[in-house]
Amino acid sequence: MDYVSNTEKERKQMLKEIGVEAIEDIFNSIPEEVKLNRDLNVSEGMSELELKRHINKIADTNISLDNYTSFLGGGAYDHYVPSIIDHLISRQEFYTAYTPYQAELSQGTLQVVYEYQSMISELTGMEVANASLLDGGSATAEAILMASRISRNKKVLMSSALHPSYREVAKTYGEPKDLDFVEIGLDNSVTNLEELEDNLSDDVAAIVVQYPNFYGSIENMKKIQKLKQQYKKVLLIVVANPISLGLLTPPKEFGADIVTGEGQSLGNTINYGGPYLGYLACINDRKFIRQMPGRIAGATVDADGNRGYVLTLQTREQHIRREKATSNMCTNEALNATISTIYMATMGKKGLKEVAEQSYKKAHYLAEKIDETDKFDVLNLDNFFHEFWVSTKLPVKKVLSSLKQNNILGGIDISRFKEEEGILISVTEKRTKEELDELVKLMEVM
Amino acid sequence: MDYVSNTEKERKQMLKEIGVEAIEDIFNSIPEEVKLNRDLNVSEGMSELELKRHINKIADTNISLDNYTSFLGGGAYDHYVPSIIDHLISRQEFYTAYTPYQAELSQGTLQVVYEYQSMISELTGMEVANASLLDGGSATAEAILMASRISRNKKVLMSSALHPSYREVAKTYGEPKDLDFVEIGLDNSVTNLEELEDNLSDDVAAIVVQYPNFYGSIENMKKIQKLKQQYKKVLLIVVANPISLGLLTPPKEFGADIVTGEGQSLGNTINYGGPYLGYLACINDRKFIRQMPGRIAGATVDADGNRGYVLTLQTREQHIRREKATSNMCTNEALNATISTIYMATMGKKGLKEVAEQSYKKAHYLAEKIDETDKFDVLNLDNFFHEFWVSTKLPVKKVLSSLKQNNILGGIDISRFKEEEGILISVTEKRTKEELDELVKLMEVM
Amino acid sequence: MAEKLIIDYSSQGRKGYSLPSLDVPDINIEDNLESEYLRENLNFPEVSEVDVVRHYTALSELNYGVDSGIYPLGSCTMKYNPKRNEDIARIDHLSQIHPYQSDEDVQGSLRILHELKTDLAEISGMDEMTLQPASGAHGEFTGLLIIRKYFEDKGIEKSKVIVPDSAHGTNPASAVMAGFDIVEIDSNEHGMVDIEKLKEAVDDDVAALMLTNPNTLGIFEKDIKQIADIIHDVGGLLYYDGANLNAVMGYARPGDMDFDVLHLNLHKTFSTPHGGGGPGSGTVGVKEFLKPYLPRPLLVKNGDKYYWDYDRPKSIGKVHAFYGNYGVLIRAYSYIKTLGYKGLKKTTENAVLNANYMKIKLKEDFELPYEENSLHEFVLSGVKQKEKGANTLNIAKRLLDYGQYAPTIYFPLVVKEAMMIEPTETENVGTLNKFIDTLKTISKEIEETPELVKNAPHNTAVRKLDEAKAAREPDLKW
Amino acid sequence: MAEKLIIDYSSQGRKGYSLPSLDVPDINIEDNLESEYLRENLNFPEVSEVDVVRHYTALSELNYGVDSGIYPLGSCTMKYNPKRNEDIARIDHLSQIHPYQSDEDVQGSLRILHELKTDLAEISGMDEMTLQPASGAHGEFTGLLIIRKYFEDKGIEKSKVIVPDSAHGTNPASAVMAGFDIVEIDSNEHGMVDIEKLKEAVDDDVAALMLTNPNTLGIFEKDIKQIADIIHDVGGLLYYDGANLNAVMGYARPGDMDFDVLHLNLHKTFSTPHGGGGPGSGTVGVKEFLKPYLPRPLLVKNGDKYYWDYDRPKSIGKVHAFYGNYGVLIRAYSYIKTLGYKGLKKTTENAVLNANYMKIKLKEDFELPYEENSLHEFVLSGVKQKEKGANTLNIAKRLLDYGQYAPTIYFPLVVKEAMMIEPTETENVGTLNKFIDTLKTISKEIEETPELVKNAPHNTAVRKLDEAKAAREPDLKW
Ligand SMILES: Cc1ncc(COP(=O)(O)O)c(C=O)c1O
Ligand SMILES: Cc1ncc(COP(=O)(O)O)c(C=O)c1O
Repeated sequence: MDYVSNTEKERKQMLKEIGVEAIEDIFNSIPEEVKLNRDLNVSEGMSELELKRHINKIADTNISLDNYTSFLGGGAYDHYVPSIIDHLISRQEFYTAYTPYQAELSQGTLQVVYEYQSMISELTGMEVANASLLDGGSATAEAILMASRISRNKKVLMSSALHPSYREVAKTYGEPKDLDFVEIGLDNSVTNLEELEDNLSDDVAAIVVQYPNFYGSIENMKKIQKLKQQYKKVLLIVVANPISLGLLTPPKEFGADIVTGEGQSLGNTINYGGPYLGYLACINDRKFIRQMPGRIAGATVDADGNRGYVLTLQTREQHIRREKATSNMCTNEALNATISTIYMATMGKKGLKEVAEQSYKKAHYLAEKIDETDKFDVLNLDNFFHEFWVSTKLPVKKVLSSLKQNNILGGIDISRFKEEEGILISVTEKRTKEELDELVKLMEVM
Repeated sequence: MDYVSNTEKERKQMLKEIGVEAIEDIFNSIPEEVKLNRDLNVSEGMSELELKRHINKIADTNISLDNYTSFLGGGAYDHYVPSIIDHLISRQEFYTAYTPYQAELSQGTLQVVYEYQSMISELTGMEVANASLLDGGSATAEAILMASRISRNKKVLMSSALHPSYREVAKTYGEPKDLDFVEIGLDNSVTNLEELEDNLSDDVAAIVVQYPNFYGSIENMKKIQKLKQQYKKVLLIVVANPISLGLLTPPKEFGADIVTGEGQSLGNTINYGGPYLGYLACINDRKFIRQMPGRIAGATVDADGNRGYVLTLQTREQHIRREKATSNMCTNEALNATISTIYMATMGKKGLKEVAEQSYKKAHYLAEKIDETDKFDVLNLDNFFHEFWVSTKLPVKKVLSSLKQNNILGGIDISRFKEEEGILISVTEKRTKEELDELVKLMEVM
Repeated sequence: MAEKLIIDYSSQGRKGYSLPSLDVPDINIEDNLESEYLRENLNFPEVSEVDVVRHYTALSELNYGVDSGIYPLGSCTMKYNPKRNEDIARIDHLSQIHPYQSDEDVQGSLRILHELKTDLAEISGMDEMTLQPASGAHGEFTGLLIIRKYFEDKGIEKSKVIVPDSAHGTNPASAVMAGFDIVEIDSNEHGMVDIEKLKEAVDDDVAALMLTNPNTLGIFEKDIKQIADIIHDVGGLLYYDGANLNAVMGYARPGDMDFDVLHLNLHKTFSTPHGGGGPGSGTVGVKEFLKPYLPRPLLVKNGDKYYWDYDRPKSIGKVHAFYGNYGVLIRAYSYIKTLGYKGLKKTTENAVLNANYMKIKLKEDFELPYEENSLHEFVLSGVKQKEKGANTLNIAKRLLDYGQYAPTIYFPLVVKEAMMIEPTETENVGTLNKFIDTLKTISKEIEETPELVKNAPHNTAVRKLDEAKAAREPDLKW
Repeated sequence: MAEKLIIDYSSQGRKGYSLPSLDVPDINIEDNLESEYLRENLNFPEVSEVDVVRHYTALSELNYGVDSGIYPLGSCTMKYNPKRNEDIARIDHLSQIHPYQSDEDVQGSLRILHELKTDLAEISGMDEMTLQPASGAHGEFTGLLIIRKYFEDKGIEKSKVIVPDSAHGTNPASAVMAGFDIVEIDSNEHGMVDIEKLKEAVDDDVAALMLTNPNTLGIFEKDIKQIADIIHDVGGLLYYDGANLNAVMGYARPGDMDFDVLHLNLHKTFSTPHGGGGPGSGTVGVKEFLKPYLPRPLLVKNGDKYYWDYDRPKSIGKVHAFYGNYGVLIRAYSYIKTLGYKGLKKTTENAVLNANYMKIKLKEDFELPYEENSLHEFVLSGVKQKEKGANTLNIAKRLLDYGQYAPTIYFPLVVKEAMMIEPTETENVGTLNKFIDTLKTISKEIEETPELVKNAPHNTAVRKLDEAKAAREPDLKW
């Protein structure tokens, strides 16, 4: 089937009015030498029934979180998503709209963005947030570029406890700008602060740490703040899982200049890694705001003096500034930001805290039990949020595949990132005690 | 969880303004003797996560059409339902609205009803349709009561080829009105017209036939029309599957006075038998319209002369006429009527015909093949629409359960209605040749 | 704002559907079917999928739903319809099952239905339930047929059903459909059944009294036990119209008030969506002695297994071709399981609290014909306002201008210029105050600029519609 | 119509969520975590589920979507977003998969992704694709990094990227992010690349020319082969901005026009919804010789198995933490499978037909700065109207009063008072005529009552908004 609305008769009539004979004639401006003189080698079209049959058959070959218990995290978390979210974002007015170019017919989107910015600011403790970036990895990269523009420095001290893929994306983005990335090694499961201290200097653009970090551990933010404060120009970028901020002190209080990260955990479906959303917030400093990437919504008044919302501070952006823009951001992750806004509103003051606390408590329950087994140790048992690092002498691949036979996705094989070894286990509020105990039972007898 | 919005604090404040101390006090008007002085013996509440887990677990014990190939029909058909329908009726403005009491804020519902009435009229060939009744069974019963009121007769000649359950419902409804039901027997798979003729007289309220009938056969409507025409007061009620009318001549052309039936096949999910919708349409005769049960929408103008829609001819209805109403109909099946309206609009002129034709052709393909097998005969091979009557010497229960082991729901065991024997097999456009061939292959080796 | 008819989007040859092409050998239907049975023309719209989506989206925008704001229709219990119940009703393994699958195929669904009816019986204090009736009125009809059948079975002839003047129109209409004659009795000055008049009306011919409690004024019939005795003394039965169950859940049970038969409106108390007028579910509950008369089939649990029992010789028969509005029942189940017994009670408490709060506030401006304590709803009269030039209908229409739905009006019939207000528990004090303020504003407008109110609505998609013309010159299809 | 902020619905203690209660033994977090790491306060809304549902429903009503009507934003390809693709993207077995599941767990999804990239490569004439970029601009950036890496790998130093003045703002912005300097070249009087100027601008330092074809005026750069030669002759590469692919599917392929790298906007040509600004997908295609530089990991098929190949030493690295906007990719796959090759071609034909039809009709009233044949979009100028007192911005706002969205305005920069109109193929002649008539009406209004147009919009939820104030006094959160 297709989605063409004109009938054959209408097409003929329209061609007549245009003044050409056949439909091919309106393509006459394409020179023959580049015309495709054959059919595309793409399959025949399908009706809806065939399409659904076809795709369902393929989908059924996947193993999914629908019938496997997942302890996978690493930046993509299986939290509870309230049912109302999908109902609300499925309203066509939200999901089929374009970027709010005509503000007067886009107040819905614009107010949502304003609410999103407000709650992201509150959550991180920062003062200004943008309307979203593409994902946690690219947002981290954009934050680093922003810091480099502000500080006019090129050296970036990046914790090895920052998500390996975020580091890789940051390097991809930084390379053309000649950024000099120094990776600060681990001290057990956290950033080696001595090494950090040794590398600090006035030509550092930014320190980048993750909070809680990739291994789930909570960095010594007090200490990092102190180190940073010794150098005026050095910015502190904190990459934070927003769910953890339901429980943890906001990065601002540890001197963060820019807080960024992945917003997926705020109500977004796991979706094999995307679409997610990068969030980014900074301090209220004109120098910072002028360097911010991405769209920003602001409140204003209309011709009658009534409150309304617009996209603002656009002189940072590509459609106005072209090559002088702070970033090339155009399409962002607006619908995911809408999801996260509704999530934050629904969970609210108490709910977000409860999600964080339950995740914390369940993860700690599980970690204790795993640590008590013979063959497994939790490396960061004394310091983690809802994700922890398990080491074992058993071959990790075997451990995970034996768990999979029991319908459990037991965690991330850390060796996939070619740096460290072990299993990264993540626990959200969705996991039941029964599921945790089952995992322990299986690990006990390995 | 619950859906109470007031907080404890607000409740206290409200109680204060009402002038009572505790919440229990506002129930003081309930005498102690009838007060419940214990907790209800209902389980504890659940959070959404628990609820979904709980219900999914139960649901998984069902065998469903989702992974079984179904040849079940008998008044509930597995036709293709275009995806857009659920998207549209899931707009809260449709599904959470009440009966359109305030027409000015309910033009959406009212116009949908008007469109529904228009298309039901067109499909059946009739001139006036109501806004829906509760289901095919009760609609048939209401049609009979209506016919009896119009003709002032009590005798109803009801074909035995009318759906057994519709007959039962009709009798339930007719009993308090002292209707005298005469069931006209079968002549092979159709109504015995001689018997019908013998029972016809001027004191007959109505002839009730199904078209196509319960066994899938197409009644000799020409003949029935002729018989009926000999008696001026006798009305002809035709119970029709609306999908079949994409292919078949509308009942009106065979002299039907009232056409009624089950609208499920027009886009409604199979849903274990409900919610479905009864439709009912009649000729354009004031006497008929005055006796119609159920709501009717009509077009009118507003104070500025613009077109708009209202519920009309309400002097037939219970909220105006109370004990003198034509029926007690209040809540009907509005959302199902909305579904059917969108279905009819989507399929349109060509689509409905194609659905009917494909169902017809696939059913005939299958029937021929089954008839060629050793152990099975098709009793109405020469005359059926998309459902046919298979007889066999094998025990039907065994046949069906062996098919079920092959993930096929092979049809209805006709003996469940305690009248006839055999298997009623229904084929819609959704069944593929592969599925039909698979069924035949299994039946061949039985 | 007006939206044309779907047929007016039609363009010859346009298509909005897609089907797989025929995969069996094609045949010529004319070879099988006489030409006079082959339809010649079907004048249906020819529109694209985009046309359909836009048209019905546009129509939806002309509607007001519970998610649009307060919906204070008295007697209708327009509470929030939880989205999660919609998800659950769409689970494939629940919705994609056929009514003629064998009981063993669908044990999961039968378990749900059985738990539901058990819960409903407990909540209402009855002994057995049928889930077959598809609406409140259908439930009334079913319940009255049960009463009829019971007397028939016992060989007792009774022809009358007593209905208070405050009763809903479906009550007398259903009783007549069930073959009874109606005796209407007036309410007393407290808005309750007049015991003396009741006694006068009662005789051996009375089969039943139909009552809702609290009644449609929201007032609890405190003499219910006495009323029950009066009816039972002449061998009659008590029928409970469950439309107002939201007022008493966890506080009182119709069964304990000696009602013998009742129906519950799951599309009211149990939050299933109204769908613009339906579907609903009017499950019927009875006391033990009436169980034999329930519609066929009855859902039975035997050990761990559930099945439909058709072997019920005294049954009134079927009132629905299948088992009732299953999809609605699933939603109600989901609702009850979510709330649990505490949530149900809290629901009732807040429904009653909200109504009482509104009553206190609004009686400052509107006449309150019955000062009696009321529960989940209350009825005001617009007589004062009418004298000043705008009646209840005008007030209702003016409310629409403020983007809020109107109460039920001109019902119950015992109150002049009635406005019957039922906020439900899912509103909070904020939305109540907004509605109260609007009504007070309108009352002020009536004093200052009555024409404004009389000519309302002004801001809706259409202005006031000419109902007389609609009835006089019926235009019922395109 | 105004809707307050969600925080303004807040009431202390109100709850909109439900979680199972903690089922593991409770612990005191303070025992584990120093108090300075424990958050003290989170000033989030405290609202009920009903509040949330109503608030965001109300906000949605202040928006305009594709299902509301024509959305003729030039360069944005706002076509109908098929509902069935939404269903498919929500299939549990497709959406409930974690990015760190092993490849063997998710063969179904990998197959879909592989088929998608194979189809996209065929449609665009490229040899290999990455699905990682999450937007058009992200794709540009990725593509330019590939070019950069290629030259680095070959040991060639090149610093410049040529961009026509009609290019989209993301083109120069992306090139700068990728470390290049921009050389802008003017278009000629036909709205096309000025070959002479191009020749002048080209030297050995040119790494790439970025072009969309048809260009943002909707005009096909007929000299594309010559342009390609000019660039290739100095060792530069040709980058294709695929935003306008809807104009040529099945008729011409960027690969055959000698483009070396391109991105495709799946949220334009391939009908995935824009979501109010995102998510999108800007998949990047390259010719064989650039394959080594594609982002890691690359999706590879080996026999019947699919896997992610990380072992790509020359890769530019990752541009996304995972694999890109998978959910968007699923929708695009569903779209392509639905249409098939015939449907894709028909899509393009009707997109071009619709645009040409509108152009013919509208050039009667509006200046058409370039008379050249155009394809799927065209650009008018509002200069005539501006002289009469209402500029293009006013016209755009006035369109909103008529319930229709406005075209892209003031872009491309080469046209004064530009109105860039792209109807797409999912509109039919009926909706086109309605839009044409409205624009003509507005043009008449400008002659008769210019103030009406200048002060537009009048009927929208808010009137014209003060953007200057917003920028001057930023109010970016509550
Ligand atoms: C008091 C009362 N009884 C009965 C009914 C009838 O219920 P239904 O509309 O479901 O048939 C209603 C509904 O309006 C009602 O309010
Ligand atoms: C011509 C052109 N190029 C590039 C882009 C950028 O695409 P995106 O918004 O997906 O980043 C756009 C989108 O507006 C465009 O129209």
